[in-house]
Amino acid sequence: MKVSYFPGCTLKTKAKDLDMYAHKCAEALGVSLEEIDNWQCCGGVFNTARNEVANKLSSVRALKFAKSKEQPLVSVCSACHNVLKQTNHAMQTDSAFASKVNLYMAEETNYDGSTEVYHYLEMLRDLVGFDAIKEKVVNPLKGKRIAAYYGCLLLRPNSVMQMDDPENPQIFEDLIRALGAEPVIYAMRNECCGGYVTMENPEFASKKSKAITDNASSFGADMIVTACPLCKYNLEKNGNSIPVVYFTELLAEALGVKEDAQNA
Amino acid sequence: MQVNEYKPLIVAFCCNWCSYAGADLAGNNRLNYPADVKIIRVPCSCRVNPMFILRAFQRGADGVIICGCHPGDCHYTSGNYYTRRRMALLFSMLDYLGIERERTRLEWVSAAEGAKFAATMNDFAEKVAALGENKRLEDLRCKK
Amino acid sequence: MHKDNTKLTEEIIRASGVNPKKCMKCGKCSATCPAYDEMEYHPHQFVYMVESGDIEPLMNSKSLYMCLSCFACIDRCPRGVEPAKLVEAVRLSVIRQQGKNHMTADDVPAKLSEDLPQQAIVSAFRKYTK
Amino acid sequence: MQRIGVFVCWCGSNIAGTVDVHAVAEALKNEPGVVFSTDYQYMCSQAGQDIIKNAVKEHNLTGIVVCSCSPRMHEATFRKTAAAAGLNPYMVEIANIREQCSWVHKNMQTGTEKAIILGKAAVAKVNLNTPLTPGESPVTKRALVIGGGIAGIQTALDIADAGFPVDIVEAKPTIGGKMAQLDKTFPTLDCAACILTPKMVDVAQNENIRIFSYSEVQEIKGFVGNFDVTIKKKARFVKEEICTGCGACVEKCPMKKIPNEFNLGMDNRRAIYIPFAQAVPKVATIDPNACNMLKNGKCGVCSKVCTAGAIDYTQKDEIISEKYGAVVVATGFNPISMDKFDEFAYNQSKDVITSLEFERLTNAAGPTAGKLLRPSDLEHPHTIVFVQCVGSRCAACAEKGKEYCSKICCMYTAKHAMLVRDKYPDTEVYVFYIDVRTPGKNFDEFYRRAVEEYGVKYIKGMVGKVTPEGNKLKVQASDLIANKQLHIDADLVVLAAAIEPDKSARSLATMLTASMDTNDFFTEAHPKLRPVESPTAGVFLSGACQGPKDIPETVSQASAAASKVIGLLCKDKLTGNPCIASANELMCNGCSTCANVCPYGAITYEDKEFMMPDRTKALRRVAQVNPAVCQGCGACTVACMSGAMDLRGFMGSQIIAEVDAICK
Repeated sequence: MKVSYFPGCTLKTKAKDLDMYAHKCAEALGVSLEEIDNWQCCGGVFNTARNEVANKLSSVRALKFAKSKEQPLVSVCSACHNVLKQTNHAMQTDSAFASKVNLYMAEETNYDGSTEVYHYLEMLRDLVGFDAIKEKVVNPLKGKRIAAYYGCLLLRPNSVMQMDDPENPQIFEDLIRALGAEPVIYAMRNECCGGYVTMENPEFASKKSKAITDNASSFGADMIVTACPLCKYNLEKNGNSIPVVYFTELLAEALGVKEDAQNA
Repeated sequence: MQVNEYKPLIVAFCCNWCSYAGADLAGNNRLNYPADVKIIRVPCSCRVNPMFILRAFQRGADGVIICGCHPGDCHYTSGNYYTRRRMALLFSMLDYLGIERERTRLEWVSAAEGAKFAATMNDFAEKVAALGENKRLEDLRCKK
Repeated sequence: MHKDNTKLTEEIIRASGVNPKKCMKCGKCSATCPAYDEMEYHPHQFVYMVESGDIEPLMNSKSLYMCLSCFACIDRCPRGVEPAKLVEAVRLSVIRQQGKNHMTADDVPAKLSEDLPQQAIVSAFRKYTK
Repeated sequence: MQRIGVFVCWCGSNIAGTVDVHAVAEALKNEPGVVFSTDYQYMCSQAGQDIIKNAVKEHNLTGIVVCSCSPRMHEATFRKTAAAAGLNPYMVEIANIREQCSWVHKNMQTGTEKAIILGKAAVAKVNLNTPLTPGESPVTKRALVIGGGIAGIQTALDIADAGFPVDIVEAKPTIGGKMAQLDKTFPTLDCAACILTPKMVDVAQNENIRIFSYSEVQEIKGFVGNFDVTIKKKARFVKEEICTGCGACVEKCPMKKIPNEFNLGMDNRRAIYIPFAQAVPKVATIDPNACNMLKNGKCGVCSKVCTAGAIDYTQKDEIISEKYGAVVVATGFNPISMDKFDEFAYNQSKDVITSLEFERLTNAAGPTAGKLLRPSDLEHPHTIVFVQCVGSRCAACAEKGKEYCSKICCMYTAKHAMLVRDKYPDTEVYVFYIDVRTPGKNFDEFYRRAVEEYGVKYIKGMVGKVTPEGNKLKVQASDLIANKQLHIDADLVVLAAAIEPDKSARSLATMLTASMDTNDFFTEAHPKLRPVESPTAGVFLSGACQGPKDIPETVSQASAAASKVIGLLCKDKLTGNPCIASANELMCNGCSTCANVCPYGAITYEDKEFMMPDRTKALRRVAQVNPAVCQGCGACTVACMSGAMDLRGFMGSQIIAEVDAICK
């Protein structure tokens, strides 16, 4: 299976391991990630204003690339996924916006929002299947109590993201179970870590992250997994020292390709 | 004042339970509206077959108005919803045929809205009169 | 009464796609907002103030830059009002004005820490500047 | 050809003041079919009616046109006059020349012209009138009540008191419904069991009432006065007639860990069980999904301990067929699922409960024997947060909540909060509300008492997030008046879940062809004037199946429905409205379009044998209108694509004749 892959700025710099493990795991699961040519940064957050066009063009380009290859578009970073998915949704539903975008793009074919946008997790669930992953696990993460941290970007706004129940998501927990570990369900798993406001107001962001890690610990979690580099940064920097790892790293470990990846 | 003596011919279909009673109330309160308006009583606005409206235009009517109960108040629960959909289609088709939109109207008049009935008829008659005679569908063979 | 802001209000409503009249004043947006304490005007006030055309105080408020765009208010609002989109629209109407960027490139070095991901800087720029 | 008489009324000067009545009578003389035309001062007077009667005889009239006031005024009068003269009453048409002519026009000339045209239209219509006879159908003098909650109980008791037999069909093993689960009732705070259980006993002892518990309605056919109903009495594996309800079997049953539905799963019951002490009928029921004997053939303890010999493991479902004249729907409500509202952590913490669960927690017969202990650790909670409108007034999310106000939550929450403060003054009680809605006798006073006398803290705002941590529930909420975000460490959070119609209502509505709204509440025949009748004749609505209701309202509606049923069952025969639809079988192609638009389910299809043009016989599917059910709206006549459907009294040809007469 081949999919188009949008890594995003952070995965090429501060979160190289998120990217590297994603590649290795995909390989192990028989998925080939085809990186989009000349991708540009998604912009980090989706601008919900309908009259804001320019900063959504990079996403449209990525979506169009995937469309030209007739592949689904996959990303690992929660922020990239959120921006791509929301942009795609706007292209589908807001015709005024879509026609403006298509004018800007000035290419022969218009883009209509028909690319399927998957987060890597959704790819694992919907395209690979958690059962298939379970079969490929060589190194079950037995005895580990893992708290999944969704944050906001994967789930909300639910009307667009449609990944899972925004208040009671299961996708991360199902993956954790498939890898042989025990998921820890805690209430703060879908609350915001403080996001980019960590630059403007670090004290505030640290308060948010602390509450999340405390809540996870209080339910007996050994570690937190996340899909987002900024979440990981906030939780690690401001949290209660509970380890925070990328889910791809965990996946690599369970699939037995972690060292392989590190040596690559 | 109108210069010529032109009087439009207007057919009004009124449902028995709301609009016909509303017309009666307009009468009780002596609220004037043009005599050009002739009312035909139907049990429910949904009894109004589009054919009746075409027939009226064919026979020289200048305007046709259908009055029913307000949405949600239909004596038969849902009849006026059928009317609303049917008339939306019919009116747009008539528009396409050149029967101006102002010549057809669907209005909700309750049994308590005598004043609304009179005002609606006044307004409708005025709009239709402004358009002049309707020749588009008239079948000259039917003229005496 | 505040001065006539009809045009601005309409523009904000149009750009955001939000109909503040749908609000039933339950306050769930403000109950759910993680940035509540950092805000001078809270999400439910945003909706009310846009509804009543009282936009200027919002434009001058630091609340604009505290919204995390976590969309919790959007998902949990029982009436589908989407307060975060209003915040975004008001913020844009400010930073689109000349010289009203909330952050400049010169501000960045002081805010950097060694392992701060790019994503944070990109997002902050997207949110704070034009 | 008709022989029509025209009678123009002066109505004193009411008509004659603006309309030249002689001219009208004169002008109508020349209309086709008219053989006699006259005018008189007051047609509706005895003398006026005599003129009509005499004219009918003298001129051998077959049709009558009265130009007078609105038919809404005197149509019935003149129909009676016609009948008295030996004419079919439906051969009368009224031209409304008062309300719609003389009273709204000032000028004699225009008034007269219009009156003549209206008269012509009426004559044109009468020319096409045919005599109509209302149909008659017999009435089975027995009522069916579906649902055995307080609504069904009250309706059944009232009907039975009037002397008619009633059957109650209840899906659960006992009647009593939601009210049996409640602790106290607002605004008087008497205990629900104390006022409900005597009524349940009354039902059991009433000779006119049969209870089919643990049963469901499988099929309903027929129409008003003549419903054929099939009821499935599910096997309870206990002989109802023999079981004494002693409970020995329950005590000895080894399957002890079955979640107890009656206590909403907060404690356990056995595989053989009696839902609660005052159950009616008080007989045991075996849960076939839990019983070891039924599943694996191993056990049989209950059979051994039953001295009455009531246990019967071979019992089969029983099918009962019965005829009824009227059907009352009383299927009630349920709280909605809290799965989609997990920001309140209902699925994450045992200490986040719904209000109905709270009722059981405070009920003396509940899982904690009436002591307010929180479910997780059976500790007494010191801080309780009540959240109102969970899923109610939720317009954004049809798949999540309900757009309507559930109506009962404000009052029961005030009740809960007050009772907690009364029994446990050391407990802090917060109520988060959007609006407090307390219209009802002594309701607002009750709510104010909770605040002023009992010190319940009402906060205008909503809870945004509940985070279980340690043994606390961290509640994050807004206080809109103080303009603050609150953080409360609570021990118990109670959610006022929206209520929705019972799931069985949808299939029942289909069986009854009774209409429902988008929320699956049954629709009433008229929202103001016929609130307890379904638009489908013979189907009546009782209680929350029609919309959210508290107990006083439910009981009044239940009695109202009963009185409507009694009114129907009192009749020996039903006389229908003759102005109903009928299908021309030769033109009908059986497409079902008419049946789909009929709001009453009056149209069915029948395969009939027809002689084809080539003289062969063939079966064709044709529409049949049930005259007892059709109300004569005419929706089907317009929907019919082959023009087979027509409405008696308002036939297409008649209306076209009127149009032609007006447009001449």
